[in-house]
Amino acid sequence: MTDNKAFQAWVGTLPADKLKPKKVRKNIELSLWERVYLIEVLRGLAITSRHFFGNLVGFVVPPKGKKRKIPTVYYPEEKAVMPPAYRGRPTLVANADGTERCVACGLCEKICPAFAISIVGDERQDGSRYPGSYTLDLSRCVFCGYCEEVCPKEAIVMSEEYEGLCTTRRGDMLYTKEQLLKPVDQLQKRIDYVRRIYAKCNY
Amino acid sequence: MVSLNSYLILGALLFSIGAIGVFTRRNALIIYMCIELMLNAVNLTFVAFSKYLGNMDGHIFVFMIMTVAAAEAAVGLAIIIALFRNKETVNVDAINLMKG
Amino acid sequence: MIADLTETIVKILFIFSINVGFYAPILGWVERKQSALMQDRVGANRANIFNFKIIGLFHPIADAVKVLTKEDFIPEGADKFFHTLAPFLSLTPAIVTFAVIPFGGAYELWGHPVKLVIADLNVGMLFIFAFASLSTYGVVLGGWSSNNNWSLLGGLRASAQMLSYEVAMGLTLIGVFMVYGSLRLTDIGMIQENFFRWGIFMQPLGFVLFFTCAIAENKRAPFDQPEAESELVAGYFTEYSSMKFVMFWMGEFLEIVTISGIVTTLFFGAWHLPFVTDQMLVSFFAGAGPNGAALLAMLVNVVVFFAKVSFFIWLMMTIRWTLPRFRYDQVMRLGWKMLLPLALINIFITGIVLLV
Amino acid sequence: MGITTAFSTEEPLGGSVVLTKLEAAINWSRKYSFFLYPFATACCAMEFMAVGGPRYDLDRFGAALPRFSPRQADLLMVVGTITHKQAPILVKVYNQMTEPKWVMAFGVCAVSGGFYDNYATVQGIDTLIPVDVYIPGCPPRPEMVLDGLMKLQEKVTKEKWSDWPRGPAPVKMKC
Amino acid sequence: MQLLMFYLLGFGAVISALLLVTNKRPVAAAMSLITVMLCLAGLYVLLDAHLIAALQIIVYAGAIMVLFLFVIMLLNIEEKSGRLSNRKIALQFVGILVVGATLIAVAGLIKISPAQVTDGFGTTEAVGKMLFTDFLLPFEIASILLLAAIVGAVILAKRRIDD
Amino acid sequence: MSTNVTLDKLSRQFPRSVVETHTHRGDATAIVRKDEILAICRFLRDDPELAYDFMMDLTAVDYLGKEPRFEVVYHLYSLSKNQRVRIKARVPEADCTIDSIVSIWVAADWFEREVFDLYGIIFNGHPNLKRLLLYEGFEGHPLRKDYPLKKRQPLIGPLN
Amino acid sequence: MTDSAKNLHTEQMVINMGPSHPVTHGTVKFTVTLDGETIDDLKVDIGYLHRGFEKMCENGTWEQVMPYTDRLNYVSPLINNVGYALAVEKLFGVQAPERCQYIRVIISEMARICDHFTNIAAGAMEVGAMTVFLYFVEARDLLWDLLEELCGARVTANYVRFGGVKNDLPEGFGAKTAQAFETCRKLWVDVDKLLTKNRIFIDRMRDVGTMPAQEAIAHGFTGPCLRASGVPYDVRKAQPYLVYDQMDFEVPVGETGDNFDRYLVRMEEINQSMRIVEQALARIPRGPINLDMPALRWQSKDDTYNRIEALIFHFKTVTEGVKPPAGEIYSAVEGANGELGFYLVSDGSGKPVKCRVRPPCFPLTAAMPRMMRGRLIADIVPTFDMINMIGGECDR
Repeated sequence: MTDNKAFQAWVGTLPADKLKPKKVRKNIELSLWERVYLIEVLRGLAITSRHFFGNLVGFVVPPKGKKRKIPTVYYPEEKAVMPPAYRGRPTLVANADGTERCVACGLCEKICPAFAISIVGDERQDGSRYPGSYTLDLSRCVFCGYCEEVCPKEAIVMSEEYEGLCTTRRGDMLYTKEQLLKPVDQLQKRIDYVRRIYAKCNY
Repeated sequence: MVSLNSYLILGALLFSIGAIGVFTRRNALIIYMCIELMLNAVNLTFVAFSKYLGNMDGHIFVFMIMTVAAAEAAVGLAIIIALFRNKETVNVDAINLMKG
Repeated sequence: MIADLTETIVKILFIFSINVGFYAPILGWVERKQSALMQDRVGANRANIFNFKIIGLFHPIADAVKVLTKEDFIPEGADKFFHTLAPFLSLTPAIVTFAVIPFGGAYELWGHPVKLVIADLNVGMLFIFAFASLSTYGVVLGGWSSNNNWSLLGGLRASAQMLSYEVAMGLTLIGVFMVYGSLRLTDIGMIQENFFRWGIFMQPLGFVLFFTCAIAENKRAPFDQPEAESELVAGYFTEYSSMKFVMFWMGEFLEIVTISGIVTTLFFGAWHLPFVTDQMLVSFFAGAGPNGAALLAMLVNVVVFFAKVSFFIWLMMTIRWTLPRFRYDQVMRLGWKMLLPLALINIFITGIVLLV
Repeated sequence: MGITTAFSTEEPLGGSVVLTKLEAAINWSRKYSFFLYPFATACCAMEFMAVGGPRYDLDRFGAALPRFSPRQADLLMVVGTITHKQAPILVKVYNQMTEPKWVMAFGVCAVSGGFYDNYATVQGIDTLIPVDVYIPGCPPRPEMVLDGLMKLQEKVTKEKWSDWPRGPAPVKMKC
Repeated sequence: MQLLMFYLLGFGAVISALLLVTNKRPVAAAMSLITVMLCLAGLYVLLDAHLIAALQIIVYAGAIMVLFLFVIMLLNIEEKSGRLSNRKIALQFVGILVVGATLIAVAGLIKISPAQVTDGFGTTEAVGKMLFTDFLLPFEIASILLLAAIVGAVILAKRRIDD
Repeated sequence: MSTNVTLDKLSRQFPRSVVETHTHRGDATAIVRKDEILAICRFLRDDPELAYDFMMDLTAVDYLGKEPRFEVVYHLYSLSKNQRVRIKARVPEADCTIDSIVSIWVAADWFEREVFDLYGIIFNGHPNLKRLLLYEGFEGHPLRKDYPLKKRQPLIGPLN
Repeated sequence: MTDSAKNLHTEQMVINMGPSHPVTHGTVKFTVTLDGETIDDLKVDIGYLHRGFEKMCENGTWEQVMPYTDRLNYVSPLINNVGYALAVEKLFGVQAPERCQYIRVIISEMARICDHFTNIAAGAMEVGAMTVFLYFVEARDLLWDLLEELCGARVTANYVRFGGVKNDLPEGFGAKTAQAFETCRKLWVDVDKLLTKNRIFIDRMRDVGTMPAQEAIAHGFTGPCLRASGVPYDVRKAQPYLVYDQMDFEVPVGETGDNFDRYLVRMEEINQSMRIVEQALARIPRGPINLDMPALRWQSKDDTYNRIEALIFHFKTVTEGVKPPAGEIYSAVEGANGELGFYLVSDGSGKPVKCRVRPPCFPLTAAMPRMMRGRLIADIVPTFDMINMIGGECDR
């Protein structure tokens, strides 16, 4: 491919000297001792053994304010504290009386890049709209947060929830409205956060 | 005690089996192996004699034979590889470069 | 006769149980746990029986039982006989080799002389060599009989590598034999009663060379080209599953133990504590009566020996998890162009020193 | 060796106490000894690294030994999008695995195709091979993966002899 | 005990040798040859030749046969024409006749009672001493032979550059 | 405006081939006839004042409903002059071919294969014009606007 | 496998590496013709992760493309975010406010660090140094924690918006970053000691996969791989975007263009990127993080809750998408692998006519046969790692 003559001729004309490299880090030369493998091997062993013994001792004598030196989180027993920005499973916000805030405007359905949301709108007797059915296909949801971002009613937010989402049947991932609804006081933190970051002052 | 004759008969048996292999097989590699077998049979008789004569010269012979076998194996296998490259076969009947 | 037989059987049982019963399963755990700690992780710790977890020691049991109940697979077009034979061939030498490694001194128990070694051969080291060279077959046959290109490449690499490093290893040990004047491992052990005659002081270069060659013989990283995961999937045992796959593994682990045993015997004073002779031990325990003293001294010997072995196992594991692996041609170059000449130089220097 | 098939013939005895105990013991061992086959294709591989990494450490569950030979693996982790071009290979790998084997769909792309609902991607690997546990998320948090693994462990605990062998994938493909 | 071992090993050796000659697959043939060698090593131990026994395993089984296996695997040779022609079967018969003749000759002619084995018979030390005193010249010649073999093998197996 | 140098020079050199030039948001663009694309590219690379040594990107756009339907877009970059230029060659659906520029920039090899794969534009003189991203046996070219988004090919894929 | 077994009779052996081979990251297939262990010929087959990115973009609104860009180079998704947003802004002809630009620089560089961490880690793992892999994964996790706190997700952040970013830096971000960087530097030093002078590693990497500068240019190399060949081309320096012209950093350049140089360049770039992040954090000005341009993005919550016109407008932009003026632009940023270019064509509607990504690792992967011919099979491993082929980006 590359060995035609035109190419070779052209390669010679390239302005290699004009490129002026800013900083050249020399391809490292090894001294004789480093060439003999042994020194570097021992140095490597020293580093890994330092980690080994440090961690071994770290179990017995943990550093201050910590249980152990190792950064491992013992997951089911210990849980990381999620930052407010974290986008977990989308949830519908339920008012204090248990009714949903959603008015089935369909914006989230429209914006969802994965088409994970499907809404069937309905009307209450007083004329207000509500979602007759609101289905979220968690098996498609990519947790992008667009639904929360476009919702004009603070009706859908990304909760902190990430546990218990795994299933052994794919059908179980189809969340209905009842499963999605969460009382507002549990989600207040996130709602406040959403209000703050999408507030006018941020624009 | 085992008599010397038993060792010798065993050696002879192995030698003949090796010889049969050399005569009848056409695969150069197996022929080599049969030759190795024959050498081993000879080794056995040497060691047996040396024990029964109470003289260790036989061991030296075995030592030398092993050296020769190693050398033979190296060169022989190299020849086989070279032949296989050219002829794509290790059948000795197909190898008749020397026939002119 | 009966006493001899009992003695041998007891010793065999002891070594067998310590190797197959203790080291083989525990090394799987050690490897995981040690690598985990080196890598700032915790490692397996959740398998529990009745809520006892004991730092993950149940995990090897779980592994073993699971592997036993896994489907045993023989690939299509493979040579069934050799495919089944290969794991055994790679496991046996590793177990057998320990027979000639002494793990304690010679004592007298109830008027019967007892040497803490299963078979005290006068060609002990050659015996080890012989069986080490036989372990090649398991690998080569495993690679060949799997009817898989990756396995075949792994088998080819393994055979060439093991053959090459055997040469260097043999030459390295010649220096050791020259120093000690014996091939019998118990003799070598006895000589090292004197701390200043430990192999590490008399053959420092020999130790480094031997250790390197031994790791290469065992196909452990950084010499694990035959099973290099990123190149050859799993190398020669790609097509193995279930128990046979674990036998390859066990073979590898037992070889680690054996190598550590050999290194301890040849270079690190065998069963001796520095500056402590067996006589001193016996006289130290003299209060326990002659037999009791001998038994206690034996116990100390065995503990010291296996402590040293464990240290080398630790060292080998650390090396395995620290270093990147060589490229295949670099392995060969290292073996033939570096270790072999160095081994020859070592012999030469040793010879001169001995003569002068 | 070959015990899986041997036991399945003894199914009529399945109710006996000894067998149940044995079954429980074996399931216990299986659940703490998953050897993974990471079929890592896409973005989720990044989180897979993190799960295996020091912070979350999959090894704690005894599932740390990635075996790149399907013969030795128990748990096929399909980590990432499977395209139509990739599909035959996935099926091949699944068929190459030895019984008992489990499959974990890691991330929405593997679960359902995710938001790549187009000409190129497979809409969920369960159209190809049986899946034992689904993990949503794009990519899932490491905690979700560990959750999924624990769910799988739970599932394994309840398994019976008759569940194995499972056989090749139901889909036939030109490979 | 010794007799039993002899028959066991001898029988094993003969059977394996027969397998070697009759086996179609080179790998199986090589493996049976290795078995022969292991049996022979056992016999050497019976004959008090410990060093030779160890060397037998190290050199033959450990090195030469691995080399054979390596080449077999490298070339992946399968024997295509397995059937023997009539001429070859005739040859086989000649071979078997030779066997019979040898057997008779050997069994009839030789009668030696075992000599008293001295201490240190067959040890490394003894063999080494002989090798470096009485047999120094052959030893050196052997080393030259090996060197020549190495050079020859390298040159033969090296690929021509213009290939 | 240094980019205009390129465009000027190009239209002077190939007055017949350069159909149109413009600069939109700093991106210099030249629309050229597809027949002379090889000569144009060679000129752009070899002319010492231009020296477009990088072929950064090669793609195609499908303007369904317009004629000519396709545009093959080349993005070039000159390392020494630190400038970019976009060359567009229009390819009608009826004659869906254009000359390959692999002989000028090796980098074009896979880019052209990709365009062939996804748009079905044939590059004359390409050494190995085969499908790159999709599998052999895929029918149609998915990035054409008339290819439905969800039309799956049951050839080797799953049975859905 | 079986059909290639037949070829064993000749001396050449054809081996299929991948796509589920450990070294190929699941997304590429090498058909290697081996002569012993030497590679006679190597064919690269990609497309195993072709997910129809462009087709999906053409069927979604301009905003909906953003999550897809996350998954292009999934090792450094934020750079893709930034690159796409910059491209759309160029189409609009606007520029984000200064604070936003600083934030974008910070996240880009963090993503770059993560990318190089991952790359070196994976490279080391595949030449056998498992421990290095886990050290860098540990370091990367620290950075991901920061990014999660900022963006809300560890990998696929979907953080950048047209004319701005989604949200401001959280409280104490600078201090946390400093803390994380401290640990990262420690681990960096460890890895440096473990690898850089280790002869085994050098032997594996040096003089393998060499690309001389001219050929690298001809093959369209960009990014660390090109710089390793000695060409100091960096979009951040050549055509500075955002506020890179105000940052003090150096472009590390290699000499020979072999894998070892690529490794060194990446290691050095980690340092430089850390410097950039620290500078940016120190200098970041106060001010808005978004452009006050309603046409450019969705309305703020305040407006949608309270103002009916804003709500109507919001509905309009969400359902139809923002509408950049008709035209076409090409905008390049320095991705972790090289020049990440976006070529966008708009016809004035809410959906892109064409959303093309110039994938930096695409030409790199294409050059694999050139780099590998005549080398050993084991050389594929470090070379393929060091060109850092990312399936999502290469196959899209």
